[in-house]
Amino acid sequence: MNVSQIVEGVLFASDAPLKAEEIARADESLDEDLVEEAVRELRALYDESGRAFQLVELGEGYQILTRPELAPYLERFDTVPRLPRLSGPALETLAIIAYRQPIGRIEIEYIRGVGAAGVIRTLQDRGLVEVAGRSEGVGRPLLYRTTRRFLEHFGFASLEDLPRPDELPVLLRERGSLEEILGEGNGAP
Amino acid sequence: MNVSQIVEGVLFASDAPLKAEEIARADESLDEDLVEEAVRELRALYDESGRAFQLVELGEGYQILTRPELAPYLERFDTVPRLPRLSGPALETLAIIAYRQPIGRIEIEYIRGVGAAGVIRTLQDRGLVEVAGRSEGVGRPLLYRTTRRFLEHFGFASLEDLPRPDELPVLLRERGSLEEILGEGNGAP
Amino acid sequence: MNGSREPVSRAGDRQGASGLRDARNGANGFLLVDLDRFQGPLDLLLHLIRQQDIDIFDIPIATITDQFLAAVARIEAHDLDGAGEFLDMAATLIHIKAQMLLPRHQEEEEEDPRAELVRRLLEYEQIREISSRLIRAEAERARRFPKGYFHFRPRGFVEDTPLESTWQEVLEAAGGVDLNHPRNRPYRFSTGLVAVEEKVALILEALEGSTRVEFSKLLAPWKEKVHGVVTFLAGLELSRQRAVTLRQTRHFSELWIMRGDMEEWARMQAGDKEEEGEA
Repeated sequence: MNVSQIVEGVLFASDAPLKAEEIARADESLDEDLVEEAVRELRALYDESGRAFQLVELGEGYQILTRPELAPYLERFDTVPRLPRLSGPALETLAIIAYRQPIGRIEIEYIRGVGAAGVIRTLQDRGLVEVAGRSEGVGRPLLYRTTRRFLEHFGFASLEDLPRPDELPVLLRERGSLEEILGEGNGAP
Repeated sequence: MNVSQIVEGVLFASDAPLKAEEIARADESLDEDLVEEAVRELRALYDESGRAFQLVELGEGYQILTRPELAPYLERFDTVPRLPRLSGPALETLAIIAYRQPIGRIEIEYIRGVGAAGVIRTLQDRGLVEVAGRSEGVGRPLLYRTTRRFLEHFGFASLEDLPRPDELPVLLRERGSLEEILGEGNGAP
Repeated sequence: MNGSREPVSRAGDRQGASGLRDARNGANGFLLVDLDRFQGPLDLLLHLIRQQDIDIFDIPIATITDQFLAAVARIEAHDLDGAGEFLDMAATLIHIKAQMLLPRHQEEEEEDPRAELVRRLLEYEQIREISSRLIRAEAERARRFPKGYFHFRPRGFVEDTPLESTWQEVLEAAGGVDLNHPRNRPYRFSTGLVAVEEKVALILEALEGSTRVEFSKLLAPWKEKVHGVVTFLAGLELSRQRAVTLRQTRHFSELWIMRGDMEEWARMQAGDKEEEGEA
């Protein structure tokens, strides 16, 4: 078995994304660099040989997934019940947590203008959000962050993959300075 | 997507062996012969290109599996899924049934103070609890008891073996009828 | 917090989220808005501003405040429950309006009283934009399947999978069984009646693990017709609350109970102590 075969076998047998360091556990002869190299080879090979699956970077790791173009065929076999889609409030709350993590409930509620306790619990139940610790503030409120599962679910390789702030209007880039924002805003429109 | 890609995608996404006729359901353009042909192609391709997986024919159909030679590497991973654990409510209900069998749902709910329908079903699904018959009472409610599997799982030769330490609440430790104990307990019902 | 006013539409559905379709100019010149379409006060404010092409950096605070108050006044008629957040915003608007009337000292470079509100509105608008991007990302991701995703064969019985729980855990749980704990709901002792709440709980339990359940499966343990009737009533009740939808493809075919927007429903139920879940 060569490195590429071991990496392929491990990825093939896994039902969740694996980090290079995790794959490397398969054999003493492996290290992260060797794994990364094999991953690149396999990815190119699958693409060039027109395989039905691709090696995708996802959730801080790698996973073999079918090509999106196959969806219409595979959906005919849809025997797995899918979770209900996230509601608008849940998505908004998730978006806030994703960009502002770690963040407390009070801040989330201020940004959305409505209560968030129930929605946060839903996101926790779905494994998309987790407690990151406690703030130093009064009452030491809980802080939340997104999980690896969040990345997997939305198809992001890492938090860096989230839509970049420069594609978005100004605000999320900066936490604070209102003057700046208003300054930029006033100049713009 | 060509036939080979569709077949490969379906086999990849399946968790069980599939018959040619089942694979053919993926698209109107497919039939068993086309699928069989694609299966042969894919099998040869995987073998020749030294993939870490093979297309094997099992009793029930076709499946893509990792090569046996990879087993030593794959065994290093915790492939055994985390074993499920019973929840607190399920454990409590199981204890009540174990010590007070045969017992009806209403009595269990009375003791626990909350509904038990779902928890009892979970215990039934796990094969730890089964219906023992029906009570003579109004509505002839179902009575539950523990199963042989319950004894096996917890390592008891028979129900006589269940320990009844002093720490157990009277309700579970004593063998007297529920009504008697309840009568002593709080004189309520 | 009240969840009932949140629209069913997704955040990315601009039309639905902003409620544009339902805004018309009323006879009195005010905008008529269907408050149930708004997810909160910021959503409503943003709608008023965008609807009228107002420059968000120069909000005519008096006008907007009047419009907001007119819209909020309608809450009280049918839904006091969720009014708090809107009333908070109303108070904020009135406060800003008052501050705007005060003479400002240029040399001290005081912040515009509207500044914080503008920041919140812009930020909220961005969050909505990100939400719709998340929806697109989710949809794209859902088109890819991992190995073994589809269960083409029925799974083995649950009882075939080993269980980790130990007898020690059972004993510990048994130690916690205590008849004297306070009961916060009246209890019938073997009256033989079947309560709708029990069946509601049964349906919800069944929908915890899957998105749908057959009606007949819920009835399987019982022979009495009353269970069928009450389970059906429970299904209708949950359907009314939008926790589930009922589906039957043909007459006399299986009735399916499909999971609805449980999050929404759970939020509505928040505060109610629910029956304990299981493993």
